[in-house]
Amino acid sequence: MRSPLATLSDTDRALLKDRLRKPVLTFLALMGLLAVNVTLGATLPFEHVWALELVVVAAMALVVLLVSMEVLHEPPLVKLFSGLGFFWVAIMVGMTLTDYLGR
Amino acid sequence: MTPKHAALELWPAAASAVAVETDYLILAFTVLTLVLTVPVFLAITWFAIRYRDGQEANRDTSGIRSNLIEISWMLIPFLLTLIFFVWGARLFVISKNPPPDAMVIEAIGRQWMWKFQHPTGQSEINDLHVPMGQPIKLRIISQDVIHALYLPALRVQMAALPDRYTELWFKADKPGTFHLYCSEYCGTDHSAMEGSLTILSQGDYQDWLTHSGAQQSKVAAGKAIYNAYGCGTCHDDGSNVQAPKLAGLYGRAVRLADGRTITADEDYLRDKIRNPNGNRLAEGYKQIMPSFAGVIPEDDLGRLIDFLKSNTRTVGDAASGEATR
Amino acid sequence: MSASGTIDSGIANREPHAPEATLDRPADYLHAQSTLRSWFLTTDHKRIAILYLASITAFFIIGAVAAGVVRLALVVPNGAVMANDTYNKAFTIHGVVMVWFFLIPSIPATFGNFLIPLMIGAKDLAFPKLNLTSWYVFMTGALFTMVSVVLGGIDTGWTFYAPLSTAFSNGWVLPALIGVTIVGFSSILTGLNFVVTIHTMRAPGMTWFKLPIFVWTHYATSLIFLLATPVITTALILLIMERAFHIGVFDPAYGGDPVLFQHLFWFYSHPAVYIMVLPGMGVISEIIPAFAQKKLFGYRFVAYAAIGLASVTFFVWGHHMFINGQSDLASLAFSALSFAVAVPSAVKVYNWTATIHKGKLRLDTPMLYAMGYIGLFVLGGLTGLYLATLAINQHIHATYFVVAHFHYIMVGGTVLAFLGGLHFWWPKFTGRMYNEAWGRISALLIFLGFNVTFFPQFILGYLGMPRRYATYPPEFQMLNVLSSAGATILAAGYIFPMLYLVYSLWFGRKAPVNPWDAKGLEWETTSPPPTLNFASPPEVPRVPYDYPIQEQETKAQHR
Amino acid sequence: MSTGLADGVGIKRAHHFETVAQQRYAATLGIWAWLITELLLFAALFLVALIVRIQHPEATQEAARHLKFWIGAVNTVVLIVSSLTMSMAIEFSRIGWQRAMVRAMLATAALGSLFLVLKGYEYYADYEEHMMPFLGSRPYELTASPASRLFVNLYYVATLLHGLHLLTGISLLLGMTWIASKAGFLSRHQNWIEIYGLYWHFIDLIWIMAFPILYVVNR
Repeated sequence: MRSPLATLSDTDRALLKDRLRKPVLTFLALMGLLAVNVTLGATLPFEHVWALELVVVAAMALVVLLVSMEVLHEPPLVKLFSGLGFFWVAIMVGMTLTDYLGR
Repeated sequence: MTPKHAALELWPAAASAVAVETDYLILAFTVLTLVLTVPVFLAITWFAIRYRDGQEANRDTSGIRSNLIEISWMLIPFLLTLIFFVWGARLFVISKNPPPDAMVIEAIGRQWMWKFQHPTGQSEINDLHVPMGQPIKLRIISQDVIHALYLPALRVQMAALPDRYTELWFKADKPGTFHLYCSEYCGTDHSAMEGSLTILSQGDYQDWLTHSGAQQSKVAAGKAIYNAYGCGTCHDDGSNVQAPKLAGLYGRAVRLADGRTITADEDYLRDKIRNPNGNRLAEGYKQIMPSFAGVIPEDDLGRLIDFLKSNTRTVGDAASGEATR
Repeated sequence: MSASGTIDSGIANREPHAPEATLDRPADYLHAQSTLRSWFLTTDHKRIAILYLASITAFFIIGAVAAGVVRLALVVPNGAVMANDTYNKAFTIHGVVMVWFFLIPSIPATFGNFLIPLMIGAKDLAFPKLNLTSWYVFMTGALFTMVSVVLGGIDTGWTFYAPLSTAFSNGWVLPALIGVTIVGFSSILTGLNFVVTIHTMRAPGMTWFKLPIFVWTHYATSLIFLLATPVITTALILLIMERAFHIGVFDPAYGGDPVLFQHLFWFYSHPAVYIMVLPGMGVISEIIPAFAQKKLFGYRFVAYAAIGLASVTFFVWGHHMFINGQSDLASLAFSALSFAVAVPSAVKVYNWTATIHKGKLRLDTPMLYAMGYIGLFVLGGLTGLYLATLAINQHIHATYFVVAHFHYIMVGGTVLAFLGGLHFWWPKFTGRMYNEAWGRISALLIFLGFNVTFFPQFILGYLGMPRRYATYPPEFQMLNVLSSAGATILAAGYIFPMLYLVYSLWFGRKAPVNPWDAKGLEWETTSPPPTLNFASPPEVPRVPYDYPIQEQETKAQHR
Repeated sequence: MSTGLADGVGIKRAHHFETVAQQRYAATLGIWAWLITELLLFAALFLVALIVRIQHPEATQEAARHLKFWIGAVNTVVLIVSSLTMSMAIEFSRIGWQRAMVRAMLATAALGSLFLVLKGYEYYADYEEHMMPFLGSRPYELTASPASRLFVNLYYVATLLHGLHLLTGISLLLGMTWIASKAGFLSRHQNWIEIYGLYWHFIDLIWIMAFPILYVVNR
């Protein structure tokens, strides 16, 4: 039996702490960023707040991709793949907007 | 009305300066195409003969640095074609910017007919009469699906969208009658959504507006409406559907299901189209026709009735050829 | 380089039904097992390729019959042969079936599936079960679409433009849309499998620049599968929702924008052109060096051009919409970018031509197809630039010029490459040789019939005949009759291969390991290959296309 | 990807791979290729939302104000927590703590289900408020603003599609948990957990983007 926590040996506890530090920190970062966005959305403090909100979303997405999904530790090809989709989304949105913003 | 053409022609009529320049552009592009392709065709054929297995030939490769060749045959055709992008874009920009003094004609597309409204109020169905030498701007919209108005003699076309106006302008410089099409597939009778573009001199156009514009084309317009709504599918003489045949109906006495007899006058026709399920059902028929109230606009309804009135015995003959196709 | 570890089985006079040699080599993939179950639950990429081959041939026949109906209707201008609705359904079925059930899976799902592992020296694709799944997904999608056809068909055109398809068409649009949506997933799974396989399954020593161009073009195609297909899935889901629940996003009645559907549709469907074209280029890049016995000219440029095409193609979709009400800014941008496609395309064509130069040519059936391909692809490609030129597009958009253009690309390109590849690798697939004389006759018939069918349509388009017209002005009749006459020649050209290839399965001469003296790992294993592809690990050559005739600098390197 | 695996943890090589490393790499690349398609699938929906917003700004804002902002926010928290439990499951699998891993997986599935329950409640509240314009039988609340139905309907398509992904994810997760609770699982299929974790994180990521795009920026 490895749980509850009290029955863990010291080495196991150290291992656990070591292993879970990153997920927990990520979790806290995401919650913090979400709190910012929810506050902004609930209070609407200034005119073009949506721009700031999108920046916060981008930060959250980066945290999930790079840390939770461990892209930082992957070989270059996986890094490329993880970014490729976003690049293509940019093509799709950008070229479509040449129509809608140009009308 | 339909333009007459030779059985086989290889050069379409061009009725505006833009059309003529578009032809030059196409011609020049064709020359470029030949310059780029004929050498390939000849080379393949020549190599196939010269270097066939078993032929004595010098097969020593020359050892030319291939990068230079590669880059030159990448870039030279590209740069040559770019000339045509610029030329084409210039013409395109011109055709997108109508002069401010352009005469505006409203064009409305519907399944499956075109309606054009002149600035002086006259309107016509499927046919368009325009004056020469005068810039004309068509404001185009659709009432249902996407259509596209295509005037091949002017080398222009533009979509008719259901939600917003699009524009197309031209300045015709050659009198004559040319084709006019719907070029965006729009359903069953897409290919019947065509008519003619008649380019007239200024004087003839004024003449047309005052005399025939309002009057003479009414019946033809009504026939187009009759076809567009598919009336003939049930009401033509040859139809299999159990529905009253309309040829020669106007002015005749009709026995109703409840025993009364009335005359098929204008009001009766109008009423039966708008509300077929009223209490004046003709004897021997069932209630199967849907109501067209609010479906056929009032002015079109007038034209349709004009057509029914005028064609005492020819509805079936006139319409069967096109209505069911 | 001689095949090592394999036994030459090219003995012509064996009994047709003689059992496979069992003493000195493992049973080939066709004869490893023979139960129905062993076919329908197989995870062998070669057997799945055969399943695909059989399926897409069936769909090709359906699509071709529909094309025959279209050409029949157009013999007379007044639509006397059939009702407008029948004509509209015929061209819609032709388009839907040919695009989604033949052209898109044609070369990748059959040849790609069969050959990629062989060419890179792998035992199978990275995900064999996924590979089988993708075939079942494909067949499920096909089932839905065929239900729509059987129940009465659809008349929306293969482009399904809203609001015609959502609010006005009376046909069985929903099952067809659902079918096409499902088929998209099959493409995605195939593309995913290829990408991963090419990255991870290459034999030791098989570096990227030793890969055959066939593998490069399939890699590029797979990227398009992955990056473009999901967008049309979304577009079709919205279209389905629109038709079923009137959600309004494409419906002008609620303020929706029908042009937005066109953007999403062409974001996929323009790259889809390269899904159809790139694998064909790969096939041609294999055939030409083999029959010229010469190294492919400018290998690296041709490889890069494949990736270049796959990328550039995502920037040009708006050239389908110049007259559809998109902004002038968008039209100018899309037109300019479209010209960039000319660069990598030119690279391919000129390099193939240069490969033939000073080669040692054998004009066997696959080579005839390949040479026909070059000619037709050049014409198809350049006429594409006509359409990308804004002012010309305003005239010939949605006319028969477009129809002729894309048939030069799709038939002149993809179908000829498919047939060329089928003849080239038929001995490898089946272990049998077909009748060469019949092969050459059919190739010439197809080339002739194709040009008679479609060249007049360029003229028709320039004269201003709109496409998708059930009836047309009488002055166009002569060219239309000519086109229909060509279609009958083309049909004969298609029927012959079906007969003599099937005949060869039972009565053909046994194929040797390498009937064409071609290079590439697939020619080093037996014909047909064993289940795990190679009896012993294949030896990767020093250079790709290691043919006797080499360009000088590479020859010098290896002396 | 495989930072510091404990002894006895690993994967069994399938017949067509040469090495375990090759197999592991193929699986990682494969799931990323799949996630690219998922991204574009949802991105196209977001693009449609953007166009709707550009064309009908007022109607979109009015519709967005009727969305249940706080339920959406709570659901985002739920998914972020589930990401944490999934990360924990992955870490446990790497150090070979099978029982802890199974519990973390069950917690993840429970949080995913909680999300769906909340989402269901949200739909129910929408129904009560006549905010389901696609229902022909039930009059739509915002009749004065016909274009608002575009955005509302788009919201349903996007959230239903996301919900479908989540439902699929939960089913896969429960099935995998059942297999993973058997002895010897971690020595044969440890990378299933890693691969699945990437999928789960990505579904969370989609929601992390969908919540602001649908609920927040249009307010």
